[in-house]
Amino acid sequence: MDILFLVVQQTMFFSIPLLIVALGGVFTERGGVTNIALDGMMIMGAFTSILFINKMHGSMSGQSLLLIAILIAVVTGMVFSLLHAYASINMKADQIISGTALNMFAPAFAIYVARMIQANGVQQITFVNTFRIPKVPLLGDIPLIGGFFFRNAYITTYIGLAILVVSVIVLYRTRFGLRLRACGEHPHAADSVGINVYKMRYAGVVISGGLAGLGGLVFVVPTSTQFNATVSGYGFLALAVMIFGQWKPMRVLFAAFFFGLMKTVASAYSVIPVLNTLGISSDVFKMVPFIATLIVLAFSSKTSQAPRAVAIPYDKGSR
Amino acid sequence: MDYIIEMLNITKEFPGIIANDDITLQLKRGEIHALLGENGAGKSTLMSVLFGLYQPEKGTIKKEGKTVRINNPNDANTLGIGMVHQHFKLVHNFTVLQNIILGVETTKHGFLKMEEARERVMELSERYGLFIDPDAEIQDITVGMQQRVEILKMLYRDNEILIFDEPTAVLTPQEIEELMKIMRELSEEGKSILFITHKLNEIKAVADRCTVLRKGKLIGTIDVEATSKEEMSEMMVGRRVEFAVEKGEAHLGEPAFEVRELTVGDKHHAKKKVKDVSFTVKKGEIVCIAGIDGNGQSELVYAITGLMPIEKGQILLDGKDITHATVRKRNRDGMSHIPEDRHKHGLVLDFNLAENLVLKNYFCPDFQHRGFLKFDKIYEYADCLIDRFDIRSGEGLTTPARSMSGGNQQKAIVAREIDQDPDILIAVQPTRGLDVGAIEYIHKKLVAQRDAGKAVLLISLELEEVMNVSDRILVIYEGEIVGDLDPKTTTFQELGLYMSGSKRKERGEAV
Amino acid sequence: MNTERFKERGMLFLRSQGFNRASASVTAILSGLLFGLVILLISNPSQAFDGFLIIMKGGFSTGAKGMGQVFYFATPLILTGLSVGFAFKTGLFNIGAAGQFVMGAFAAIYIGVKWTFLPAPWHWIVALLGAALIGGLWALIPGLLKAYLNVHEVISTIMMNYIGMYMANMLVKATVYDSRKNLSMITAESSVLPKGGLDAVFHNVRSSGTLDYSTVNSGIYIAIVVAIIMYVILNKTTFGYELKACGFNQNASKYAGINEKRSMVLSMVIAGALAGLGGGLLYLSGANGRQLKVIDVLAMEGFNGIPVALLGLSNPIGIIFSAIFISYITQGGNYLQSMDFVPEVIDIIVACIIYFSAFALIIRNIITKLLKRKKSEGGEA
Amino acid sequence: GGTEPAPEGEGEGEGEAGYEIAMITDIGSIDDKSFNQGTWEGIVAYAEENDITHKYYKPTEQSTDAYLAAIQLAVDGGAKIIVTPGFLFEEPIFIAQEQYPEVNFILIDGNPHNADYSVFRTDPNTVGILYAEEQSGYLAGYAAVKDGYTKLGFMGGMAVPAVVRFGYGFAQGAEAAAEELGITSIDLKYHYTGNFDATPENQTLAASWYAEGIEVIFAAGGLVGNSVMSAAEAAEKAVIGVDIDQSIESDTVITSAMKGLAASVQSALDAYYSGSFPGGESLIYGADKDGVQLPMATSKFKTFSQADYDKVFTALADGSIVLKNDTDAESATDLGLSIVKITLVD
Ligand SMILES: Nc1ncnc2c1ncn2[C@@H]1O[C@H](COP(=O)(O)OP(=O)(O)OP(=O)(O)O)[C@@H](O)[C@H]1O
Ligand SMILES: Nc1ncnc2c1ncn2[C@@H]1O[C@H](COP(=O)(O)OP(=O)(O)OP(=O)(O)O)[C@@H](O)[C@H]1O
Ligand SMILES: [Mg+2]
Ligand SMILES: [Mg+2]
Repeated sequence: MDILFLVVQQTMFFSIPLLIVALGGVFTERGGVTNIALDGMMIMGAFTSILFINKMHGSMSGQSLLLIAILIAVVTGMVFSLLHAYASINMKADQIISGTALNMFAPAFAIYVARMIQANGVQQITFVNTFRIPKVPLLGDIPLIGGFFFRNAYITTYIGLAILVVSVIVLYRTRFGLRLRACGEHPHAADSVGINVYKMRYAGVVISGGLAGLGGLVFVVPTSTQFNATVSGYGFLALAVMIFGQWKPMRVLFAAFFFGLMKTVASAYSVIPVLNTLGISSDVFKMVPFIATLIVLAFSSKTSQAPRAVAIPYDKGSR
Repeated sequence: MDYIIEMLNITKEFPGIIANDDITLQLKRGEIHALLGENGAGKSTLMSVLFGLYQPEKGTIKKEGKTVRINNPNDANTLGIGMVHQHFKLVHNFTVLQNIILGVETTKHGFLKMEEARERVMELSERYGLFIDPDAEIQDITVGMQQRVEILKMLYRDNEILIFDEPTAVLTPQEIEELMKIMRELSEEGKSILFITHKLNEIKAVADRCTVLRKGKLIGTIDVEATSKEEMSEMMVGRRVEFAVEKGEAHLGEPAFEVRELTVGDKHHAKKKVKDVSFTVKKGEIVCIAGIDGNGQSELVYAITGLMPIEKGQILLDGKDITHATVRKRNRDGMSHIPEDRHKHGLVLDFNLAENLVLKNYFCPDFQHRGFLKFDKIYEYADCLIDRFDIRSGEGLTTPARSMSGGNQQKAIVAREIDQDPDILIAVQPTRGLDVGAIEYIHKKLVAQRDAGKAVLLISLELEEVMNVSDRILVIYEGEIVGDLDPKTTTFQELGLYMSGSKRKERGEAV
Repeated sequence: MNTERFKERGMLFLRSQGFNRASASVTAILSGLLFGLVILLISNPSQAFDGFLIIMKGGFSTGAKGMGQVFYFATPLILTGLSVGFAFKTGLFNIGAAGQFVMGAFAAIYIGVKWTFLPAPWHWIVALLGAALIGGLWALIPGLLKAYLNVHEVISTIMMNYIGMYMANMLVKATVYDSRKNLSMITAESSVLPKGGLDAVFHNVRSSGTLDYSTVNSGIYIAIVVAIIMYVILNKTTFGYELKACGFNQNASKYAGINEKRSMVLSMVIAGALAGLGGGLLYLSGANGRQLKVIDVLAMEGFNGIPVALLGLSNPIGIIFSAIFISYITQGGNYLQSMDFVPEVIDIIVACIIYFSAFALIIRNIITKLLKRKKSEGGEA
Repeated sequence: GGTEPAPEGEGEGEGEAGYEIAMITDIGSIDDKSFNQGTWEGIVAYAEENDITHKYYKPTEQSTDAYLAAIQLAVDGGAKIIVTPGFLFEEPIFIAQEQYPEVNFILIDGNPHNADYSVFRTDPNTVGILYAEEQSGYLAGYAAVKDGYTKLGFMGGMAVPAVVRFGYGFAQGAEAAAEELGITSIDLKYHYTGNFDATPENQTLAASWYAEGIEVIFAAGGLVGNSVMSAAEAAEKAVIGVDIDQSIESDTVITSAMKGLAASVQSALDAYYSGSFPGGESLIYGADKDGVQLPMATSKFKTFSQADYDKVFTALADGSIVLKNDTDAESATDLGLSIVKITLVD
């Protein structure tokens, strides 16, 4: 039973940041701007917020500290994403180039600043994790469910799920969502009905930046005690999850959990009955999540299609 | 005078071209005002200026006598100006309803309130007989219905000035008829309409006045009642245009092309797109497949040309079975294809003109040696085609196809396909969106092809073209051939009945 | 008269697309460097200008050997840059160069260690072919998935990166493992790429009179030749014409009778073979060169190919220059360590250069306008 | 110099260019919680105390040539003595000691040899320093079992000799303590993670072990420890740190299997500056030379006392306890232990 609880809890640690960042990807791509800089934005968000936690350690702790850190991560991601928005919207730049540049910039910047401001030129930023909720009052006592979702938990998990719900509503139930999607499919049509395509695209990119920044923080907090200017390529995995989820929030949720579960199983196989006796090398287990994803994709991609105008700079005059 | 809109001395330049040169256009309240001009004359540009998509370098726009600034479509909307664009501006994976309300959504705290909108849309739809399915996605509906969606979009916004940019280019005769009726109703209600078309019949049918442009300049505004079609076309082109296609008797030869019991399925439905279609095209004959859009013409052509798999049947070219041949093999065996969608199939927009002109034969010994392209030969050949087919573009053979005008893109495709000297030329709507001069030219080419003893299969939605050009008409309805008619003995009326499925040949009748 | 014509030629060149594009890249580079200077000034004002000079001196900072190192590090960059750039030109985004690269590297190492029965030139030639083959195979899977099952190549190549990384680790451990170092074994002498005369140029003379050789070897020749071949394929052959046509418009390619699925798979395979070859070239550099590290970290060389391709505008010839440039400036950044700077400064500068190169389109338009104005002025004069 | 802490290269003496003591980092960063960091701390401590310029250099890649290039950069930068941590420097130093006879080298964790291991030679300007990590691991394993832990885990970064020695020692220490206490069975899960990084995968692995009942994990893989600590915090279990005293990083760290990186570097530097450089020698720092230890002051043992520690430490130092190390067994299961049941997780 403990193992089962563990698998579910650990799955959250993989899935929630992937979910949040992939949803960010959905917003930017649905608005027509591709953002391969999600990884860099995660790094930037994690960097500033963890630096903040590091600095505030002693004077603050617990959920209030985490909430402020979340705010900082979101704002950092948003500000950083403006660089991408400016290049790809105002300057009509190749969005892959701009994204690649930001992906290169973020870790270099994080290390550079950390070394400049920390004693002894240390690049890692350590933090004390005071954010774990061992057991959510009341809910944690519910049999099964409590063990799965309300013990050894983080508020970020619930924030992530809340973001999913909000994303679904925003994309499909609001004026903003309708307009954003129009800009990603047919910006000329949007323009001709008086929608400011540039503004909407900015919004999409900035939302993705905020969510990616948050995702960076959410990724680091439960799984380490320091930040080392990397999110282990999870920004790219989030991109993959977004495509896997066919640019639709609920499918993204499925994709994130599928991948997260695979990752957990592949990492925890040594204590999972059946798997631990197979005598298969750990390298094979490590490959499993990726192979499984490819197989699922092979069966589910036939009708998958990216937003039509994604990655194409919007130019009023072009036809 | 009661002018609702006045565009005074408008000048709009694009790099290297003055699209509108000092043009004045005055629209009376409640009138239908046609705008006529060759391809590239500047009609769309002028309307885009009025709609706020472009800012003119010079000139003023007045509404009801007051000078207004229209900086973007939003401003236009506020002034009650709506536009149906030449190329529909609809989001393909949105529903009809979503497309209609986009930009003017009714919301409560930012949340969409679709029910109210739906009621209003259905009400409008009923009032004007603009039948639509509000929940269908744009990508699943016919062009005709898309057109209705565009019109509903304008009506939903309560616009009083309606701009129609070539709305009829993609419609069937019935749909055109319907549209004319709606336009008349709208003008009777007091709405003012600007109507762009290349078809003089339509102007004659609905317009009160007509402004003619040529090469960006204003030629004049005339009273439609008092002007003949010939006079109008002369104003537009600067010379006389032949309307009837001059063609002599057909000299029929051996069967060149044969289709036997061809059936094409549908990915989504059990219903077949094409059902047991059989016909023959003889050498020296132009056979036309007429029908309302969406009755299986596209699928039939895709199946014949190898772009779509078939379920059953047989295709013979010059007696040889090519049912399962590759596209390349069909082309080499003498099949040419002017496709329906020039941007999807006809051209590689990122290649230049020359590269596009050899798209079907870059691999021939003339143009390559051991896998290396012979660019001098390619350019020579392209120059020759550009010359012969009068393909106009900014930078000659190195012009990126993307930056060419639609008409010239079409000419490039026609040039490429006809120059293959095909045994069977499959031409799908070869003149869509072209001006009369260009249409005349392409029709002549089709007839010349026939007179050289080649077979031509024409697929067209335009009755005029069908009647003028073809030697034999096959009518397609819901994937079946329901009529085999002789244009000389058939009336428009009768053809229309076949096309709408009200009349059909007896089963077993020979085709 | 003659000078007139010369002038005209000159103007023609100035207005040519190639020049226009190259000048846009150069402008981006200059802007990026300028930004780098600002960062240097912020981090350590007293040494900023000296530091900047070192960056500009790049590989030359340590004489001929340093330049040799520039070419050595440029070699895999050219190949992975070509891999990404070639795919770009044919409408695909190959983000999987890392996996292809490491699998190619493994193949080369395996052959280099085990197939000692092969004599000298053949041994490294076969090892390189093996690297290209395995790299190509590694890209074949995403290619097939894309062509026949509509799986987006970005996601499948990302997955293949990780699978490749673990696979290479596993295979190295099973076959050519030096457990004392946690590295792959050193490949046989016969499999090491020859110096190809480069040692005669790229070396320094120590005070003791002995020679200090650069690591560079004939891999750089191979990289340049491959780049030229790619250029010819893309621009001069029917095969390249077909691949590009498919990249730009699949439907039109099918209409034109091109086997568009086959072309797509081939594009991917070629891209993979290029990256794999890059892995082979890097890891066949002898006992003092690289050995494959058995660690769960993606090969950075694969990702570095993306900026190289982008800065080179995906043009194979442009990629040669951009790879050498990035290698040059990275070497400069390495020498920057001799002052009080955080070494990551150079990464920031390269990122800025790439970022500004995203503005190339705008810069290009400005240049075109300027030249046009000059032309009309010249015409009036 | 030495007036104020600065990131690097601090203490630049007036009139004299360059940096006298240089360190070349292994490919990891200077703060890898492992040999790079320990070595650097030793250098900084000694240099600041004696007001000597110092600096570290990062090679461009992990290859002999690149390491040699970094050494050259350091020599050009005025280095008189160069410290290189990690066995990967064995070949570069083998070459460099001959190339730069006027420069001295301190090679941590290895002895110079050529590419195919056929020639081992340490020149008079070089000293090789190895550690008896198995003794350090032994202390940790012994203390853990003595302190009441019976379900143990070992997570090494990669199976390189130093890490292997830590692991073997850990198992042998546990066996010895169990024997003394009369415990009949100790479980030991044994795994190499394949990297030296903090990753969610490592955290998950550790969390799963804790969930399965493991009480303490010896994390011998640099930043891998941070992942293990994170898992331990959640599970309220214990961690044993490695190389340096890691108790400040997390409350879950009950002790650390230290090796005296900093101390040995300091003593080698001191020897150099006092003219008694042990050139040509290959030193092994074990308990006898205070090369290994547990930081008892910061350790959180319940029952294991300073006296217990001193006793076993002395036994190691005087050679009465002899351990098997990486050259004696192919795998941890070949150590011939009877009480400790090793489950290899491959
Ligand atoms: N966005 C643009 N950029 C550059 N030139 C343009 C642009 N739009 C139009 N033009 C130029 O303006 C001229 C007028 O174009 P316009 O689209 O108004 O013609 P039109 O009369 O609507 O023709 P058609 O009958 O084909 O629709 C064209 O010759 C074209 O060169
Ligand atoms: N964006 C552009 N940049 C440069 N030249 C252009 C551009 N758009 C069009 N042209 C040139 O302008 C001329 C006319 O093009 P345009 O598309 O406006 O005609 P059009 O009225 O739309 O004709 P059609 O009815 O054939 O579509 C062509 O020579 C074309 O090459
Ligand atoms: Mg027009
Ligand atoms: Mg047009």
